Amino acid sequence: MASATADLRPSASPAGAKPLVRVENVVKHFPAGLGQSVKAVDGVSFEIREGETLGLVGESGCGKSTLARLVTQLIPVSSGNVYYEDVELTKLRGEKLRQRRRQLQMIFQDPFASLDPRMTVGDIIAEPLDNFGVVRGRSRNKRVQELLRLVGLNPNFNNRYPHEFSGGQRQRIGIARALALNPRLVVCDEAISALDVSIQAQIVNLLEDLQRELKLTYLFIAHDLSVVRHISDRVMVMYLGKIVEVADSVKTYSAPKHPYTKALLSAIPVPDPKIQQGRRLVELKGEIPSPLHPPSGCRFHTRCPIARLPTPCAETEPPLEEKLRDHLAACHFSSDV
Amino acid sequence: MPAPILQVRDLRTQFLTDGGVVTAVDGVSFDLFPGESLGIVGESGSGKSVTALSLLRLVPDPGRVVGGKVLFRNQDLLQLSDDEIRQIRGRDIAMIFQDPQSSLNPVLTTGFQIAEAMQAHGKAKAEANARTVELLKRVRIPAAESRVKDFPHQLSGGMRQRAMIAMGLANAPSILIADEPTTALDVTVQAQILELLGDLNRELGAAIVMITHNMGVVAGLCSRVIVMYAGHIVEEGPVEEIFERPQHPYTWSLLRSIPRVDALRHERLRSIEGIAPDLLRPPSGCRFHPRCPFRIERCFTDEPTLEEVATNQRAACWVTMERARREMHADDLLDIRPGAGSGVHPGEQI
Amino acid sequence: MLTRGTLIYIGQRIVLIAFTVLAVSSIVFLGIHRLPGDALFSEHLHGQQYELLLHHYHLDEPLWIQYRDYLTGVVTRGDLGESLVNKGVQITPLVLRELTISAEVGAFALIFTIGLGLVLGVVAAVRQNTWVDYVLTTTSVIGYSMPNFVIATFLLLVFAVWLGNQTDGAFYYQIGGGWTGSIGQIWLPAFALGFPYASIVARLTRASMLEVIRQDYIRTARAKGLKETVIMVRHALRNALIPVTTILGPLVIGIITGSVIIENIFGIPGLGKEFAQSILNRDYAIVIGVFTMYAAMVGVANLGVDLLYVLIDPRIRY
Amino acid sequence: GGGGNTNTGLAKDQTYKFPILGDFGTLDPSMLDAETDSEIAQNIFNGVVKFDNELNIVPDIASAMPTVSSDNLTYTFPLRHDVTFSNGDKLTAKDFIYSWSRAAAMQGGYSYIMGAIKGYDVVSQNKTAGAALEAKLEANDPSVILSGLTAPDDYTLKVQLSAPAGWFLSAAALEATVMMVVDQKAVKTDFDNWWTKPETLIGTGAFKMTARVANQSVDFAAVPNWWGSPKPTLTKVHLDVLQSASSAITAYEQGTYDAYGFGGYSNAPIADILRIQGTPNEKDQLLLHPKVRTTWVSFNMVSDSSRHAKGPFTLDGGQAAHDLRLAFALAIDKDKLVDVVCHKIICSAATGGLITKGLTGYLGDNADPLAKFDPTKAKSLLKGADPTGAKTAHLTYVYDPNNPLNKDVGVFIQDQWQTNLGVHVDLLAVDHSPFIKARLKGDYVLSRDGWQADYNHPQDWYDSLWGTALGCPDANCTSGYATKAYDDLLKKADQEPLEQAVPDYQKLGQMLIDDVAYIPLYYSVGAFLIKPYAKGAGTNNFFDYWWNQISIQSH
Amino acid sequence: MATAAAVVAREIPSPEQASLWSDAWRRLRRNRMALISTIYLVLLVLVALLAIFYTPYRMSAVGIAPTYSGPSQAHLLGADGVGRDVLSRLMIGAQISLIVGVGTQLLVVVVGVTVGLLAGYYRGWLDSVVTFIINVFYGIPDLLVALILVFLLGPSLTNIIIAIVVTRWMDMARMVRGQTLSMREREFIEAARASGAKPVKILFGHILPNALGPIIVQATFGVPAAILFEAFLSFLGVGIQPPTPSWGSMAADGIAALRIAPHIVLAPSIALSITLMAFNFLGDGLRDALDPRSRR
Ligand SMILES: Nc1ncnc2c1ncn2[C@@H]1O[C@H](COP(=O)(O)OP(=O)(O)OP(=O)(O)O)[C@@H](O)[C@H]1O
Ligand SMILES: Nc1ncnc2c1ncn2[C@@H]1O[C@H](COP(=O)(O)OP(=O)(O)OP(=O)(O)O)[C@@H](O)[C@H]1O
Ligand SMILES: [Mg+2]
Ligand SMILES: [Mg+2]
Repeated sequence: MASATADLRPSASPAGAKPLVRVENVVKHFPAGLGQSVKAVDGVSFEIREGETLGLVGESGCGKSTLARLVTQLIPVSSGNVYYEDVELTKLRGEKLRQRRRQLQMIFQDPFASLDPRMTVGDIIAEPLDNFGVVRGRSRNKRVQELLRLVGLNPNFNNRYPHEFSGGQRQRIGIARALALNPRLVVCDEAISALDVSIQAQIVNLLEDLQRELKLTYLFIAHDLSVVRHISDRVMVMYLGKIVEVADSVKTYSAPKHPYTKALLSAIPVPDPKIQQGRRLVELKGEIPSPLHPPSGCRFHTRCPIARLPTPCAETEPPLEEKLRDHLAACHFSSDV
Repeated sequence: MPAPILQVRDLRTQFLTDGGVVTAVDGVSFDLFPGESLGIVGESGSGKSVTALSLLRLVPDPGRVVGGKVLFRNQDLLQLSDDEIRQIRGRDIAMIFQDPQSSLNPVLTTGFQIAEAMQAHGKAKAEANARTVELLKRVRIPAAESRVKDFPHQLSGGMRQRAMIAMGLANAPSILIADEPTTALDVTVQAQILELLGDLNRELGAAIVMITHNMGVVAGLCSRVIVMYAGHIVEEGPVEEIFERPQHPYTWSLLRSIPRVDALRHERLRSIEGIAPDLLRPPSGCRFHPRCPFRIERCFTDEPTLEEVATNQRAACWVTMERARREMHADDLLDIRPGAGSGVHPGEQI
Repeated sequence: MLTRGTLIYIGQRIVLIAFTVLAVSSIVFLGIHRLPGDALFSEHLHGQQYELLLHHYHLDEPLWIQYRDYLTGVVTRGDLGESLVNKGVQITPLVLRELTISAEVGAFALIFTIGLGLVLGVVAAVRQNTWVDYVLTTTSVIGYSMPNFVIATFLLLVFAVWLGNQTDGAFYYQIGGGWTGSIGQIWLPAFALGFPYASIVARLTRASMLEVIRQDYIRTARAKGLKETVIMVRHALRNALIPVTTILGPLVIGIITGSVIIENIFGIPGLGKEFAQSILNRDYAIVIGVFTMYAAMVGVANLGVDLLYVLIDPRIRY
Repeated sequence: GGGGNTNTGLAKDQTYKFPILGDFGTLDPSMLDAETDSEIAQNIFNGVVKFDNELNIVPDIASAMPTVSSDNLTYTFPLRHDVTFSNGDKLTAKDFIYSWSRAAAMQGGYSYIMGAIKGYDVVSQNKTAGAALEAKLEANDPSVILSGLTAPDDYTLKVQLSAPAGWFLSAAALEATVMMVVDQKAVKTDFDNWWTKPETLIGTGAFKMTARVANQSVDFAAVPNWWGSPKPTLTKVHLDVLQSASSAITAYEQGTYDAYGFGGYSNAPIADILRIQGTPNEKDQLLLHPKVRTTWVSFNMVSDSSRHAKGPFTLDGGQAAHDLRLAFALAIDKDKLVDVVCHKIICSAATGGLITKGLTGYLGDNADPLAKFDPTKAKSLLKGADPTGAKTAHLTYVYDPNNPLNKDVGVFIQDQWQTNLGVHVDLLAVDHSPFIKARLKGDYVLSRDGWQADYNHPQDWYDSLWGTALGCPDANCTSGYATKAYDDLLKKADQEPLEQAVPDYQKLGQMLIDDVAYIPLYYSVGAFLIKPYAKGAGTNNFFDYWWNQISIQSH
Repeated sequence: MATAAAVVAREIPSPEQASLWSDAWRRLRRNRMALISTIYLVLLVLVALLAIFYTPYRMSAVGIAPTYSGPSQAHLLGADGVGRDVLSRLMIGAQISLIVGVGTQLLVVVVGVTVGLLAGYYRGWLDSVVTFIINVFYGIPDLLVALILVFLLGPSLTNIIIAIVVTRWMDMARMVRGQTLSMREREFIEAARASGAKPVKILFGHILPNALGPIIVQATFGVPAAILFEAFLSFLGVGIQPPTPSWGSMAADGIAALRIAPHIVLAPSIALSITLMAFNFLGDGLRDALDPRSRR
């Protein structure tokens, strides 16, 4: 199966934008006892272009966070390669990898769990600086205050502890930490999912502002499709460890080429009674299968409303291929969607 | 309009915490009509769940309902004896909760837990068991006959929530209170559950109280909506009116801070700055005033009451959006930091 | 409930127990045989005469041969060897007989511990923050802060000395007296053994009940309109038992350990007394034998706990 | 002690019950070496002669006292014709040859008391054991048969000694040890463990074992038509193995037992003795009887390559060391010791030398100057011998804690040295077996020491504790004390008949005193409890009275 | 609009927030039993310190009072079986108990925390080995192992401490391992790794400070356990060498005379029980005060 996707690199890149990160056929299997393994990410290839925001959506457990950790090399790949500007991250170890991390930072989901409760805000934000010995003493403090201001917090907060802050403020602290080393890529793993609606918007706006100001590249992970659509240039949809669709976000949302994307979109409630009460749900059969035993062929075939069984959907894995210009999908019958 | 089936008047619920008294629900009044589906929305901590729990006197320690009336069929539920309220629970008013995983007892089979709800209200065991299978079929659980014997951990999240709904419907209650029944679920599953609830509401005629913070959910399912903020009801009205013409600045801001799949992309979101108030020390006057773009002097000191702002629509605001649009050009407002509309920027706050 | 996985698990556990027992007895064997034949020594016996006696016990062989022979004996015949001090006394039957005596007291202590602990724990939890709760929780801290030998001494003092006339001071052990014998025979030793652990069980049960009572499914049960007693017994207690079960392993260890002292104080000729005695007598053969026995008992108890989990908690499948 | 009202009749149930505090180690006479074992075994086995209750040597299986040749080398014992084993086997002189040779070959703890018999040096070299040894014995293999033993006829036993030994008869009378007679037929069935089972534990004694549960209880029954006298009145003797002295005493007080302290467990806790003395209806049942046990402190007196202890007390330290030893001896208030530790009940001050009062060889009350308490002199001696205190720094007194008294004594003398000499001595408890072993290797500078007489002959003391013959200074010798004068005089004394030898032995005692070889502490007193109706139960300095003398009066 | 213009900016006062530790301290002080216990333990420490310089009588002085004599003016707690002053010995016994209790826990913390951190963080074979050893240890009665150990090593204060540490380290190790395992999955640890922290910094800069609360609680509960161990060993006669008294050995010495002089047993038994109780109450208080679940 792996070979089917091996040479499939998204070729659709807008003119001039060179890939910052290239992920090639990456696989991550977690051992799950009794010789079984969770196929969390199972042969995934894509690229993140410099300056863009790449959205990643999918249901819980489809492998989004795992992919994020693979891109930042917080966990090693089982196989496949991750390139950062032609440097093969997957080959780096120890200190070399650590140094490379300066350019790849993460913002985490849980604003309560992602800050060390025993450290002051100043120390949290300065931790990356300390780890790389970037600045010391007075200039360290200045940098911390600068970062605090950058994310919209009072610069005098640096001596306080995280528990004194609300969720949104904590998330800002997390963002400040991620920005401390002037990274180029920031991976936001569900960075807004735990926040209240009213706060979500603050953070989304902040992220957009920062991107503009600092020329950041984002890999933006969320299960809330509306937010992803709002913030992303391109959107990538994952299902059970595989990418099923990648395209410009407008295209993906207006004319999805994969039945799963379509179902997902139809399920999002629109906050407008006139529209929402008339919408039709694309009902998916059954439950999401276990990543321990993913279905054969197209992984989605067990729930797909348009699958033709058994051939080809249950037997042949559809490659992720360009269905329209710059619009990739992995479906045998994408034209039926 | 028929007579309301449930009338809540000036409900007040407090928690005695280490730090002091938290009035989580502070003078909430509303009516629920037979067969309708009422949405309660609001940010986390605004008192939605506590309101729901207060109705059935299920508020956990150290909380207690300190005032008000909950009139159900002309009896005040807050005055009933423990045994009498027990008779109402699950039979006349049923509740389902947010996390189906933790809301089901892990060591008892799902079927048993559903049947138990019926047995508690006098159904014979055999009959209850038979109806359990029926109910599971009704909530569209496949192979219901064999699923009865499954333990909760053997079901998926969606199925568990279906089972919870089945349990809620077991005694054909006249009111079903659903406290964020879909928050813990994936979108696709959430949509299915919502559809199921909508169908059941239509078919069974039970009134549904839908608690959620997702505006989309309200839009899809409810006919009427209550917006809560910091223990108060700030706005109430038919769902179309609220979405079309919100009158409270909070409702208005909330609706405009949500990115929509059907809206233009890269339109800047309008966030509500600041954070929800600490209920230990609620702000004076209107509780929303520290975050409100349209506040006026009066908001700092006087607490607004719920006033009729349109037919069937009431809001608690000294300004209201109608006036804000008129006087402060609200729709042109891009910078909605607090006080932006009034040209006032308070200092940073935590 | 015994799925294939569970059976495999039990098999693995038994192997682990066997291994532990083996490892433990080996370590004790090797550790102790540093000083071969100390037990045999006396004023009159030394020099060559002593060598001959060493030979009788094969204590003059290289350690690994002794060890091999010992293991062979244990594994093939369940033979723990012969006492060094009481010559000609076979250890296996001796230890088995003493085990039955200890087990009688131990079983009483165990039943008492669990029963009392559970009842008190549940009561304290249900009456949380009332004076009942305060009294019970405070008593339980006192309970497990009292070393069992202190409890035993107090009991002796009260029942044998101060109330000596009423109780006839009858605190010596009568063989075959059983639970109908003198109160010093079973009741008081069992109390002294069990009380500290009953306190721990009570505490654990209380904490666990409180935890469970806060759970969402208890709220669900209330919302269903179930009676409070049904909620407590059917929904709360069973879940609360899951963490309480964990203590059973340590409990058995505690009762075994406690018996070493309690049997001494009450003069019960059980395994614990034997252990203490043979350590002081340097009767290593018995020390090793008793210890092996203990390790096996603890292993079996822990296995029992694991199986109990399966019964109580359907989520657990090994 | 032992039974008040003699005028009442016999009780119906003639079962005598008493507790012991530990199971016996062995009942095989050849291996037996503990008092606790011999107190039981003496009722099962007999020798040619025995000590009577008053400690006179009288014939046992012998029909009369032996004739002794003029060179004191040949003892001829005429044997009774009516002696049978409990299984009915007739006893002949051959049984003695077998039993003694077997014991000599097995080299149990007491085998050395046969050391005077011709051929012992050969047999004691035997290396075979178990069934192999039995085979050799059966084949009359000279390597395992004492050549000094002959049986001119079935009822005459002739014993030839290799050198005169005035103590030989005393050794032969020693109850329940190597010179008791065993039944070859029974022994053969299980050479090492025949004594563990009632069926094969066969002796000539008045009682035989009927049941035994190890570490729990033992039962004995009178042998019907027993050959000796007095004929047993008791029909049964029941022993429970109890776990502690206190519970045994309680049980006795509750009426479960007829006696306490027998079977070698006469060291009752002082607290219980005090309590019983304060209980009016019980205090008459308390029998306190001196036991032939002396406790003293030993110094390490030799420093050489094989003795590790060294220390400031060695003989080669000359006068200074002598003075130090004397200072340490005089600094202990023995009367206070007896008062504080023993309440003047369970021991008495050892003022007459090492040999316990009441035994032949006792020097006489207050004859031992080392027993004096003279802190002033002690202090000045110390000052002279160790002016800087360097020699007496870091000393350790070692004791075995198995007898609770030892700890109290240790604590006491430590305090005495501290108070009266200003010397701090550490205490170290070492368990009994390793303690004995290390002590005999000369590992301790200061240690608890003691001896319990086996039989009433000074040789039992002077041969077993000091001198080159024993192995001193390097083997089997606590103090390492051995001088030429001592060796010579001991050799001479051992060969003399008793009357002649006693003054020589006393001179040996004086030598030890002059050299300050020990610090005398106390003589032990045994404590027993006997119900008034247990007639005939009692004890002498050495052993409990035989069970065949006991009867239960109706009560 | 006119009405709105009158508004003045006002800062909303931020609620005063205490730091985690002072918060815990405040909670601890409110726990009456914990407070009383702390006071008792402080007094006990003072008594133990005082005993270095002063005891009413020399604790090893024998025969200074009639043996077995009960409490009197001169000897407040009476005399023991060789006429020593029980009170003086009790004071020295307090020293021993505290040394054993605190000493072992210091070692246990060092060993347990190191092993637990390393096993929990690096997992793999190291963790397997550690878990296996811990499991084996859990399968055997620890006190009896300690008993055998002391017996083999010879009875002395050091050896007792060693024996207790050998048999008790795994509670701490297991707890720290568990904390580490769960914490290394927490996002702030991942965040630290993402921001380039080295393992040493993660272990000692992040995980350890966060596990400190449970470690302190566990150590506090470990102290009475160790004291109990020592008392147990001393009671069985393999404890500290006489004449140095330990509460356990004092009780054991007295038990033979229980019927004529119960004070000899009662004094150390009560002292021991109260001390253990105080540590347990303090532990309870600390746990309640430091338990992250009770905050929020
Ligand atoms: N460390 C791990 N060990 C074993 N399995 C893991 C591990 N991390 C993730 N998994 C499994 O891999 C699969 C993908 O997990 P992942 O966290 O990447 O999903 P996700 O898409 O981020 O889900 P969510 O939306 O819930 O965060 C899941 O089935 C998960 O159980
Ligand atoms: N057990 C409790 N102890 C103390 N305060 C509580 C407790 N439960 C709720 N509260 C308080 O009551 C307020 C309202 O809580 P409630 O659970 O009703 O919020 P909600 O609107 O349901 O929020 P969410 O969307 O998070 O469920 C909270 O701000 C909280 O401070
Ligand atoms: Mg994730
Ligand atoms: Mg809620």
